[in-house]
Amino acid sequence: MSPFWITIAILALAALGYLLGRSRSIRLAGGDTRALHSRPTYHGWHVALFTALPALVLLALTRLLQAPDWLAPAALALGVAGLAFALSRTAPQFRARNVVEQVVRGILIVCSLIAIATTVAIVLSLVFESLRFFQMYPWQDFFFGTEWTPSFGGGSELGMLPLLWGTLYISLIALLVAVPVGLYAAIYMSEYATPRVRSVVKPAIEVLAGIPTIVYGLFALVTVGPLLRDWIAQPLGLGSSGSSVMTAGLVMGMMLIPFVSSLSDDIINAVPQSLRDGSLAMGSTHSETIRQVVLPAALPGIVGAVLLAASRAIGETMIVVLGAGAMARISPNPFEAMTTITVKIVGQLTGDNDFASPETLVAFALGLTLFVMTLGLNVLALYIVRKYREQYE
Amino acid sequence: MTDVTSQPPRPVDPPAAPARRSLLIEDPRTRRRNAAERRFRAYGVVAIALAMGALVFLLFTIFRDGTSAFFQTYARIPVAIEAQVVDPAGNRDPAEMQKVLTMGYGKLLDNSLAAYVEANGIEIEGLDDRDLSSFFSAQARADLRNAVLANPELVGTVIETPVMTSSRIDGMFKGRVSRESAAIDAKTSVAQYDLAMAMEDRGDLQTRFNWDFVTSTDSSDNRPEAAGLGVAILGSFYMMLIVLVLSLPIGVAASIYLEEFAPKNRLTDLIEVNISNLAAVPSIVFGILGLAVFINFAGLPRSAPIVGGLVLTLMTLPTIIISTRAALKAVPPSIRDAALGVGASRMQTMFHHVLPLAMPGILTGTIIGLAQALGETAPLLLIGMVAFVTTYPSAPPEGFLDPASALPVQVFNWTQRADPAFFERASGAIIVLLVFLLAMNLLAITLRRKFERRW
Amino acid sequence: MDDVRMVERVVDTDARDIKFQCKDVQVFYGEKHAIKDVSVDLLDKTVTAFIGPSGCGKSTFLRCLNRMNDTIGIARVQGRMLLDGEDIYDRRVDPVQLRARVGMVFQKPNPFPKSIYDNVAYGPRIHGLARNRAELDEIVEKALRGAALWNEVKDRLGETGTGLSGGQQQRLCIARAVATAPEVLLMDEPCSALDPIATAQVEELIDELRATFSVVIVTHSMQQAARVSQKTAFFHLGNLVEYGDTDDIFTRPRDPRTESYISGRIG
Amino acid sequence: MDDVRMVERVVDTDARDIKFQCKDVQVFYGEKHAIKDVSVDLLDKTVTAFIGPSGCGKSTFLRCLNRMNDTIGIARVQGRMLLDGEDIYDRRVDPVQLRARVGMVFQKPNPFPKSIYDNVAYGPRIHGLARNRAELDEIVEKALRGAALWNEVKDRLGETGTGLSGGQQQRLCIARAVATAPEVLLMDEPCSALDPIATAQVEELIDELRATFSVVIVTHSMQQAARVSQKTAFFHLGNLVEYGDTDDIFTRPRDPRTESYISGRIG
Amino acid sequence: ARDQIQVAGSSTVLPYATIVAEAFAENMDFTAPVVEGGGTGAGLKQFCAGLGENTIDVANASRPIKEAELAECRANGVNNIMEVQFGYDGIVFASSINGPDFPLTPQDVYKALAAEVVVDGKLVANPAATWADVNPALPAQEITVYVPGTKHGTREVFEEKVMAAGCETSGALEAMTALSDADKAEEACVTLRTDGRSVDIDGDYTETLARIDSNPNGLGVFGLSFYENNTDKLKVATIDGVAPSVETVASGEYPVSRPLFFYVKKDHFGAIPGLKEFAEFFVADAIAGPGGPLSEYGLVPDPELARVQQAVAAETVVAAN
Ligand SMILES: Nc1ncnc2c1ncn2[C@@H]1O[C@H](COP(=O)(O)OP(=O)(O)OP(=O)(O)O)[C@@H](O)[C@H]1O
Ligand SMILES: Nc1ncnc2c1ncn2[C@@H]1O[C@H](COP(=O)(O)OP(=O)(O)OP(=O)(O)O)[C@@H](O)[C@H]1O
Ligand SMILES: [Mg+2]
Ligand SMILES: [Mg+2]
Repeated sequence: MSPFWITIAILALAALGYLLGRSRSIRLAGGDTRALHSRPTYHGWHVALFTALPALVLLALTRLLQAPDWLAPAALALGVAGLAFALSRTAPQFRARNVVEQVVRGILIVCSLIAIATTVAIVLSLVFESLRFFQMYPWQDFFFGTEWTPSFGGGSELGMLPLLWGTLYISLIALLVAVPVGLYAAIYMSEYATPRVRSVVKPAIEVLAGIPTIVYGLFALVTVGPLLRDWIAQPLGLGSSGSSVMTAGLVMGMMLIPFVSSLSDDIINAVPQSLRDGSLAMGSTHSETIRQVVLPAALPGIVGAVLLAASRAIGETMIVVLGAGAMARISPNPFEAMTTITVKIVGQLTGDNDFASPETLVAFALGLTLFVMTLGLNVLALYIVRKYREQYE
Repeated sequence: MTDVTSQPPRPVDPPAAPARRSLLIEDPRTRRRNAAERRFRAYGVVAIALAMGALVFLLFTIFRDGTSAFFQTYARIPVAIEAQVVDPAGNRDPAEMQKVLTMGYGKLLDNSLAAYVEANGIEIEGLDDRDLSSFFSAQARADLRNAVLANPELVGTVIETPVMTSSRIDGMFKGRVSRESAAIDAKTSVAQYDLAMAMEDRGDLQTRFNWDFVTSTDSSDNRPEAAGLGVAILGSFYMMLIVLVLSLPIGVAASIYLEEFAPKNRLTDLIEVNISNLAAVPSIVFGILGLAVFINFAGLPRSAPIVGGLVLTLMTLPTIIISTRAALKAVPPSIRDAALGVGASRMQTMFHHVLPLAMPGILTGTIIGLAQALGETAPLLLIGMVAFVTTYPSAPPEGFLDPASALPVQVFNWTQRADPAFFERASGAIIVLLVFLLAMNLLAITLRRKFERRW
Repeated sequence: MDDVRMVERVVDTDARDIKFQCKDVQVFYGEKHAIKDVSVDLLDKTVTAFIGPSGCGKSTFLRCLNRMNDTIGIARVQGRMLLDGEDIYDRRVDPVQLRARVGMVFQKPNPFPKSIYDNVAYGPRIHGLARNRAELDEIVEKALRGAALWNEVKDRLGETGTGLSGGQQQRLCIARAVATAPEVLLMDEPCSALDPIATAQVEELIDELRATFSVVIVTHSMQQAARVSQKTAFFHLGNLVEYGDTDDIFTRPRDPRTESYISGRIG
Repeated sequence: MDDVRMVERVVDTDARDIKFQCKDVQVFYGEKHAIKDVSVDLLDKTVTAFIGPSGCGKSTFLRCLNRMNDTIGIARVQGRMLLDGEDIYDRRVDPVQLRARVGMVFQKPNPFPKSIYDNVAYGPRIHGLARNRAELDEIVEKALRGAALWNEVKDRLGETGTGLSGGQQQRLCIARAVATAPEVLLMDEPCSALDPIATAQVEELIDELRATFSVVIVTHSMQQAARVSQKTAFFHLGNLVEYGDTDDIFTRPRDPRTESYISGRIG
Repeated sequence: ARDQIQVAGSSTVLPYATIVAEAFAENMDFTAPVVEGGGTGAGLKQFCAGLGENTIDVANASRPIKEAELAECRANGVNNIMEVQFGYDGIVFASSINGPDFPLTPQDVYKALAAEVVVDGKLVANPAATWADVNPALPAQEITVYVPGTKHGTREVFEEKVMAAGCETSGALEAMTALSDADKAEEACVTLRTDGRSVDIDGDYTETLARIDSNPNGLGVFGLSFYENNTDKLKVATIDGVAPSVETVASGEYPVSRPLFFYVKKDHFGAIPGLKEFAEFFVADAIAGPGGPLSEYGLVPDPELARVQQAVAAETVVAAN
């Protein structure tokens, strides 16, 4: 039997266990479920969980550790044993609810640990290669270098500051587009628009998040870039580059609109009506109510949405490659081509360079640096939210 | 609004009766405030208009460039299966016949076309062998070969079957190739153009809807006209299945724990920050992770949807967790009190009351997270899914382990190819991807509308 | 127990202007007909009490008076309501201006999740009632004193309003409404969560306000109605059963329903 | 106005068991010391009234009795509270089970945004109090009748509970709490938004419940306290000033603070 | 067990590899190979990660494997590697079809794109603004050149065969060596200007093409095959008077080209069905020879293809040193 079918079998067994546990508890209570400590459903779940969980864990382990094949059916046996054990425990005074809730709680904890495990794994998968990089390339030059000129023959300058600058610059512009537009769109949808309009507009805007970034990239390259160059940059004498921080930022901002708008819309919608009523009854206009009562109450959620958008901005590649170019440069002029850390991570990892050379390994160091930096940014955001959070009711 | 206005304040002490003011006449302050209100509202309209405008524009370009990918031009001419070409040994032995490669079948088509031209009395200046041999798609040869090998009876007969034309011929009927561009195009010629037009006049060239674009597999740079999305759609479907089944429950479970059950201390703060930080990790780093953990450590195969699905799950989790937590936070505490007050456990409070109220936010997170996962290429790069795959993965569960590509991968690959015909295909693939996205989100969007309420 | 602090106030109704003139008002919540054909004239510089069994439509009618029903999607209002002779449901009327003139205290206290100070200062700020911080401080203090809350919160003005006790929240909402200095103040059971002393203070405040404004108060306490109001309206199942001088209503009710409600009184 | 329906009930305190034994209870909200050193024994099959000025800590103390304060992050509870001799703050105690036995009606009505029926049926459902739908229907009807809401909502049980009037919501919450059949029922100003008739009905319900359960009720109405309770506790600034038989408290208060609160009574 | 061949590596080789894979699957009784791009470095990294089903069988490369990479391979037990050079890729300069002709020399390109040039015995920032500034024979058009980014192998070839060559022939190398030392001078030869006249392209040739579309003054660096597929949009520049074509590159007349390779794990022969057949099929005359589908697509066939075929048949591995 393949692991898949064993899984199915275990799940079927668990379903059976649910029915058995349920009916057994009802029978033990003599048909009067009020005599039970916990509802029959909980007794059912208790049996189902004890059937499925250990068996599935064992199965996963055998699969992961590439244990001999006969161990897989053993999981099924364990499932049967669990079922028998749980059934035998079923009794009217058995605290099935508490047991089930403990198990569920355990599952919840495991789920939140996945996030931690992911982080650990990411750090681990970055840190060794980064160390190798720093053995080949001085860290001072990496962190404080203002030149980014990798070359095949070695002797590259791999200073990250130009990339950092580009990252911050482009993300900033993207957020300057996405946050106001997204927030105003969210406000309009949740506060002004009729339900009909909202139910159409909201999913429509969400489509923006689903359009592959390459489409945005091409849009930046083919449409926005030349437009900005011909109508703004050149007349103002700010350069004649077709790709620029501005192009990438604008287009990326467009993509990020739904991140801000949809999430904020939900949060704004969750602010209790009584707060709005309170403000409106004081003779404040709708917009005053929104600005001074609704938005502050929705702040934590909105900050979360903006952070998510910022995160996407930092992690985006395609739009930057096509919209902002690949030139690592520090310049205040938004109409010049620049590039970001993420682009260079992808670039250096997928290029033709020797994979053991600092030119490739620098990608890992960049990844790690970015990770640490965004961590700092998030700590700051958490602090801000804590400070200004307004808990309603 | 701490602004202190020039307007004399109404006396407050003692509250003297204010002068009668008409409700129908705005006083200056109200006028100003109402103007601000209108501006604010206008900003909202403008914001929505901007977003919708961007959407409409993008969709317009996508559909403009991509619709033609769903159509394909075929020729209908008699094809003689000449025995000396396909069966040089002359013994109809399939093993022997197999030695004739697809390239060899080109001759059949060339000869048939030449015969057709002659039979119909088409006279075109400068029509040479190259024009004839590049008239049909390389795929047509392969199809022919497969047909002959499957049915050796055909050898020596003349069959009439739709023959796929090459991308340039196809392009002539989609406005991509004109007589002028044909003149300077190394891959076609004016003579070929005239021939195609002559054939069309006779009704022997037809452009029709091309289901193969949706169902067939990718093809190499030499035959853009044959490239299809079948494998990519399956691959994306398998991956999204995994992502949905894993990321939604895990994400919601993690959020519930962190928001409702976890003690509030340094550790949980750390976890919280950590999760938002994961959202900022460039997606390719998840690819690095997937390669290390799922392929090198867990021993799962390369290019397999299961690995892609797992990586995308990890990538989607932060989005879902962040939005779910925000939604949980927004549920008023009084609801929780009410449930706890009648003796519901925290778990029951959570699942019976708070979660349903947080559902819109959770679904939004899911919609956005899945949209992002569906369109992502970079993390698939390192786990081998940005690949040229020409065999369909089998049905689940084995199919999860078979090589497959994905829709965004196909878009990404096709936009990089040299033949301009692939650009049209890439846009077509985006249309399919959007349809896929909408289909995937339809349930979530309807559900969300059901759950939305104010309290 | 002697708990009736009935002050005989000389009320000269005819000398007063009509502030609110309501004619054939109907309110529907979707299908539900919540207010049926109510016509009533509310006088200026008068406290009017709305009494009636729970669910009879008092709050609904009150919310019509400053168009707060606009915020309930399914609510529909018909009929004419004139404030100083102007139809408040006229298309040209700006509900914002209306609500600035017709303030409201809600049945469920709904303080903003802001500091106590900001809660009270909210109205004066948006209406620009204070020229500077000192004036604003003064307004806030006065409003809080009026609502009998000053002593309890004067040391914690910066704390959030939602961390107050139920009764404190209610008084905060009263202070918030008073600070805006409206012409008409609608109060939906403003004393329901207050102890007797605080209630007395709020009633005093109402009495003070009456000098310049009109006040409409919903209450379930017949005693309170008798104490503070000059006019009383009795609602029943969406109908305005009886409206008249408070004394008359309580001593000589004309309608049998009023009679039975009053006589069945307990609270 | 004769509004005192004072029924003389023969109360034999000693014969009753102690239900709740509270010893040196302290509650802090962050820095704020909200309950100071309160010791009190609440009796079984008795209605105990908590009275005191707004903000004195009545709700806070009430919420301690079923550990609802656990949900307020900054609240800390110290001291011992024994329910039938068992410390409810013991680590081994499951607050869920505790709350199933000690039900609560909150000061601000907080119906679930679900149908009226589901609001009431929720408790019985999770506690498995009904074997089938018919039984559940019966429980719901009985609870709604008890809370004097049945007639108003019997035709709209499927409508959402948040669309009710303030008083209706309050009664819904009472019905919801009663339907769970707790041993102790904590009611935080259950009649504050109710008209006299509904109040009378709820008081009747409380009296009924007393036969089997103990009830703790917070009220600002001295009359109500006098009418329904056998024991009264007077809180002031976080202190339990006086606790004793209701008659004694109202007729022979020992503490001057009680005295002055009682005599200053109005509402 | 895996029954399809896994190929990864250079994106320049990718199109050829897919053509081969497709034909291979069509004509042989093996499952279609899975072909990935990802870059030479990434391909070789996976190639050298070890033996077994979870590693790839064939790595495509647009440059020979480096010593360090070989060492890593060996360290991971990947010892028997076959190196197959199957053809060349020509690198061309092309501009918008509507623009003027560009008869370039490496010297012109060098003078147009070098970051610093020697003027009157002194190093100064490159002052050239139009091609006519560089060489009066060229059109007076703004200099904008789209050059592959530093991650591309093409960049290396461009630097070596165009910039360095131009630097030398123009005499700038000599002049700069005189100013500083030889190493610095060589580096200066291949350093491109950063004032926006030379634009790095991190994407692929389609991006370069799109940029020329949106800026008709631009000149782009392309692979020969890419140009051949887009002759209706691009006009190719001659180098030293030679127009690039499969023939001129094969004969060596056209100077800018690079060899293409793939590497095969001999140890996977037998374990992965069809691996050896695939390698042989790749370099078969019918595929990689002149007139075959690869050259039809733009590959310059290796003039010594016969020798390569023999080496593949004999399973010759890269010598260990
Ligand atoms: N969540 C909280 N955070 C901080 N302080 C609080 C909180 N809840 C109540 N308090 C304070 O604790 C004190 C007691 O509050 P409590 O709600 O127990 O009063 P109460 O006796 O119920 O008053 P009321 O009759 O007005 O409801 C008050 O001063 C109040 O401001
Ligand atoms: N938002 C709403 N949706 C539907 N019905 C409503 C809504 N609000 C109130 N109702 C109904 O309208 C009727 C009148 O409600 P209203 O709130 O005006 O009563 P009330 O007189 O204020 O009662 P109470 O003294 O209990 O506050 C009630 O039957 C109530 O159920
Ligand atoms: Mg009401
Ligand atoms: Mg209270």
